[in-house]
Amino acid sequence: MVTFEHVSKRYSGNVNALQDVSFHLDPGEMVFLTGHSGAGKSTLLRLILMLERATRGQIVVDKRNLGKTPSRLAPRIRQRIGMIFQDHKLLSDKTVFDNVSLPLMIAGMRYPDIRKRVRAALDKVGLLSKEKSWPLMLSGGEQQRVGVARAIVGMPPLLLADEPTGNLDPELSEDLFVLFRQLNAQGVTVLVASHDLALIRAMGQRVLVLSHGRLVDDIPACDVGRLRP
Amino acid sequence: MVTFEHVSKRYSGNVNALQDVSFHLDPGEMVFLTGHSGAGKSTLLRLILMLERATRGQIVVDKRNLGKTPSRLAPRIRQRIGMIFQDHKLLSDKTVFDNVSLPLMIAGMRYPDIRKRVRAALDKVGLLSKEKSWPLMLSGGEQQRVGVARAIVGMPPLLLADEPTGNLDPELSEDLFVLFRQLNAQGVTVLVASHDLALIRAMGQRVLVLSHGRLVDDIPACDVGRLRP
Amino acid sequence: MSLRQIRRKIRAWGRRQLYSFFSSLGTLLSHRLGTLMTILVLGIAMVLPLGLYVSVKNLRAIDLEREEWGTITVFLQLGAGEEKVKTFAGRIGQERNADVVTVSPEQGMEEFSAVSGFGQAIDMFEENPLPWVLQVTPRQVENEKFEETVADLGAWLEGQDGVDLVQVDYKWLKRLAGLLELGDAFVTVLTVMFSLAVVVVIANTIRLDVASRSDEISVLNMVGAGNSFIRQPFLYSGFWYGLLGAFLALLLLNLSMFYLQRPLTQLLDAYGNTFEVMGLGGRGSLLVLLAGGVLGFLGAWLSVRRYLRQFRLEDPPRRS
Amino acid sequence: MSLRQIRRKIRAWGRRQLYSFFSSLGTLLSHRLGTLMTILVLGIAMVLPLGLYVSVKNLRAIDLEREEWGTITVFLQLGAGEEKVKTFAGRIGQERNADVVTVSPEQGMEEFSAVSGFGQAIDMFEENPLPWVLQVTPRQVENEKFEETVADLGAWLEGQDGVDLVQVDYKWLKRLAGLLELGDAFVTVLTVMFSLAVVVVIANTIRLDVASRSDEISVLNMVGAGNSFIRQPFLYSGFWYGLLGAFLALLLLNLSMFYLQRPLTQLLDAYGNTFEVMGLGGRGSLLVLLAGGVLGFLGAWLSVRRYLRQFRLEDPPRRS
Ligand SMILES: Nc1ncnc2c1ncn2[C@@H]1O[C@H](COP(=O)(O)OP(=O)(O)OP(=O)(O)O)[C@@H](O)[C@H]1O
Ligand SMILES: Nc1ncnc2c1ncn2[C@@H]1O[C@H](COP(=O)(O)OP(=O)(O)OP(=O)(O)O)[C@@H](O)[C@H]1O
Ligand SMILES: [Mg+2]
Ligand SMILES: [Mg+2]
Repeated sequence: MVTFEHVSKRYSGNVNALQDVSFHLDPGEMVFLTGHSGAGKSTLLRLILMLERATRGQIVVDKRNLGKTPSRLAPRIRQRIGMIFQDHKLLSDKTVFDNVSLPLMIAGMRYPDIRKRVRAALDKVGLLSKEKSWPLMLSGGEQQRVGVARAIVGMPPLLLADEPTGNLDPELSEDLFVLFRQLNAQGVTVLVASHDLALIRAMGQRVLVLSHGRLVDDIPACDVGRLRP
Repeated sequence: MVTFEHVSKRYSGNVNALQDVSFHLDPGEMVFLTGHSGAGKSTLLRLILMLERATRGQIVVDKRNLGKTPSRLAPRIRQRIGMIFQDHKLLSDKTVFDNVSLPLMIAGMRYPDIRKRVRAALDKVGLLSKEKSWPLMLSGGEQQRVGVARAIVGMPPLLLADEPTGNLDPELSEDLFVLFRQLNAQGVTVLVASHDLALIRAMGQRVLVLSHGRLVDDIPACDVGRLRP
Repeated sequence: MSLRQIRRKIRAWGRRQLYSFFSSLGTLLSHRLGTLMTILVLGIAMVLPLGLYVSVKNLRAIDLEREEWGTITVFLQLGAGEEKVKTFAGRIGQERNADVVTVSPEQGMEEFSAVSGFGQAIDMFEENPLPWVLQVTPRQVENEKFEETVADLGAWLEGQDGVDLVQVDYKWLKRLAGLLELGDAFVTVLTVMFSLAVVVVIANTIRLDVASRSDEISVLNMVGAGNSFIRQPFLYSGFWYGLLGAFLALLLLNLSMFYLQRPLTQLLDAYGNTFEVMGLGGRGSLLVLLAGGVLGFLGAWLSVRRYLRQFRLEDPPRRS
Repeated sequence: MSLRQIRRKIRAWGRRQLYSFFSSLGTLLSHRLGTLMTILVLGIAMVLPLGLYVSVKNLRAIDLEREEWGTITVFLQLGAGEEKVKTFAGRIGQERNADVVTVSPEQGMEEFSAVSGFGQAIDMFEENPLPWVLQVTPRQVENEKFEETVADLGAWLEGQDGVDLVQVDYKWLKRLAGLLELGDAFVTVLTVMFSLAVVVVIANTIRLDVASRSDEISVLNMVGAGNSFIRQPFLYSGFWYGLLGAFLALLLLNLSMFYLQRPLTQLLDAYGNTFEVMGLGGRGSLLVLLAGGVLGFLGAWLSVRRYLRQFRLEDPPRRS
């Protein structure tokens, strides 16, 4: 589903956010991505979403070589990926319902279908009662969960999550990871960037470890116990 | 330093964010605030900062009764409080340096003094090298630490932190909590809202527990072991 | 692609359009005061070229009563018979397409004594010493060619039998020409300025609109919206701005005309004829509304296009 | 408060002002294209009332050669002696502050024969049948009172000894009055419209500016900035916009005047006198710049004040 081959990303100002990163995700896999603050996790996810272009190396997503994809096709790629952003990225002048329905609006779905799907997604994150609220009226954790609902509402084959539990209490964090596993069981490929080592360990899945832009470890599911802070 | 007496906060739309909350913080105390997502932690901090007014009850901060303070004096109260926001609240069109220097600019400090203090604060959060960056060029954790630097740069007698480690890796989270303890040792009153129960337990300080807007527990420092998820 | 797929795509496209349409309306309505202010600015910017246009149109119409400027006075030789004079006058009217007023020697003497105020002088003439006089005014001439036509006619009249003297009032003609040239220069300057103003106002409004919603745009971009989906609501907004601005401009124009009607009528009464102030008319108004909408659309398009560029990734280099 | 504390507070205030000043400049410079467009809009909005003002000023000056409209023709009784006529003319000039041209019967006959074109008629008069004629034009009269003054002067002249007939050309006077009334109505309509335009443009620009930086404002509010600290940079921005807009307006005005100079001169040559187009002058220009700055400041103040309200907490109820 996702293949990185010797990928480097250098931002202006001589920041080497990623250096020579190679890995492969099979369709239907569930993988965690961890590393210290500034290690390059968000950068890696942004590359998959075609929000940035790699400086060097080759990225293949969904059998498409991103390096050779013209930018006008980027929206089509993004539509097949659900992304939970580290800072939620909600539209403050639209209600929760409208925010979650965005991907479906973009797809041009019929309104009754949109309604059904949005409410199902909000139900999954426990926010059905807040559908008419504005994002600014929500607590930090609630905003984060709205972001989750928006990412999963389009039933994308690939789900990316950037620190999805940063504002959630332990209980909700676990619920969310369980939700990810459910989606994964339905065939969705899931890649989650997270700092919550305890929870990652408890999930028992493959873990990629970044450090200073380099992929320093790729721990298979069976060996997750050796993950140390 | 902070006293709540039977404080309730009701938002429009019949949301009871806080109900009958009473507690007292002595000057120089360090206290953690925890509770599930949507429990009312941010609301409590916003009330102290006079960003909202309580619906019922009395709040006294720094010997000033907030309920009787006209809103034109709110800036003066906020200037004596350092607040780390859950969503950072950085200005995206100002550099890191300018962001951190804001409270000092507002105080009308001399530029050489500002320079010294800002660099000291950035050094404390390990971001001195990023002083000329723009917030959008920083990782999530780096943005959060800029928010910390801005909160402590003015050396306020009261420090409020709303989920300050949400985007930080375990190591940095611990460093930050240690920094809070150092500031506390210098006489700063510190109130930290956090989900990170493990870290809270490790710090061994008094903990307030909110649930559905009610203060359900007030655990003294000696008894912090009984804090359970 | 199968027919069914195509049909589905078209339906999806239509739903997206509807969404953009309502979303743009919603935005305008939710910022009522701001929308109103923008429309006010646009309306004022648009009413100026319109007002200028209508003024020029009306001035052109006033010019048409050009007896004032373009009358040629023809003195016939003394002793011409009435019959012959009338025939000549008729011939001028037909052949040269001009209005002719004949003044007999008696009328001339009356006028003369009235104007000069010394009635007693008349008694001194045993015989009326004045000739027949014709006052000739060309009909249906375009303003631009007027001077030429009058000069032509004057030359022709001079060549006729029985004509003693032809007098063309060139002083007034020169003034008219100067005035028209001045008016043209004004129209050029003002038209350039106002066209600029309308374009700049709309582009600037949409630019600031876009800037104040840059977060929204960046989020839409991130969740997979194509450029057209992002652009659409702004284009509709621009259209609405332009349309409503044009509407306001028409309103202001008609109000002004109403207010100016009285003094204008008074002025034109002094010129000795009644005159209806001409507005834009129904078709003109429709055209203005359309132009407003189109201009708004274009302004929005320019602004948004420029702005969207910052979200564009560089394209991969083309290989041959 | 001790003196030292007060001094420290004043210094802090000064530093905040400096900060706002440079921050506003920085914002304008960092959005160069946007700033340029805004200034363009403002400049165009401001050049219109200025142009109108200058036009009216110049028209007033042209009106002053009012022999065209306001000359009174006075026919003296037949047989008046040259000496007596000259004395009378001198008296009119002094007592009634008017220019007087005397036309002797001989000059009158020459003119008459020239105009009417029948020279042979002159031979028929044994004695010149024409009276002395005076052409009287009031001097230094304000335009508004002109009609009245001419009527007055006519009545006075009629009452004098030796005057046979006084002729005032009321047709032209009526036209002039109508024209002036029309001009006044125009000035009123346009002035109201343009004042509105300037205010609305500036307020709208600052409003959108504020809206696009609402995040910034809310953050400043949260970290303890007072209202004045938040407001200051916008007020400075408004001032800069207004000042630069006024500057552009002056530039456009002078360019237009340069462009219009040639046809205007031509027109005025046709009127038989040379005429220098008047601009605003140094003091006028300075005033315009100042007015622009002040207007910008005011517009910004109105917009920001309205906007800041949404961050205001309700005040606690006052107890008596
Ligand atoms: N647009 C940018 N321009 C320049 N540098 C950038 C940009 N975005 C990120 N960086 C830098 O690249 C490095 C990696 O950033 P990234 O956001 O990928 O880290 P991260 O692993 O997500 O960290 P965190 O856990 O704190 O979110 C950081 O040092 C950051 O400062
Ligand atoms: N402005 C508002 N208007 C209406 N309801 C609000 C508003 N702000 C917060 N709420 C509601 O009040 C409740 C408490 O919110 P608060 O932000 O205090 O929670 P929290 O404890 O900080 O949660 P989290 O850990 O997720 O940040 C939530 O249910 C939220 O939806
Ligand atoms: Mg990140
Ligand atoms: Mg919160």
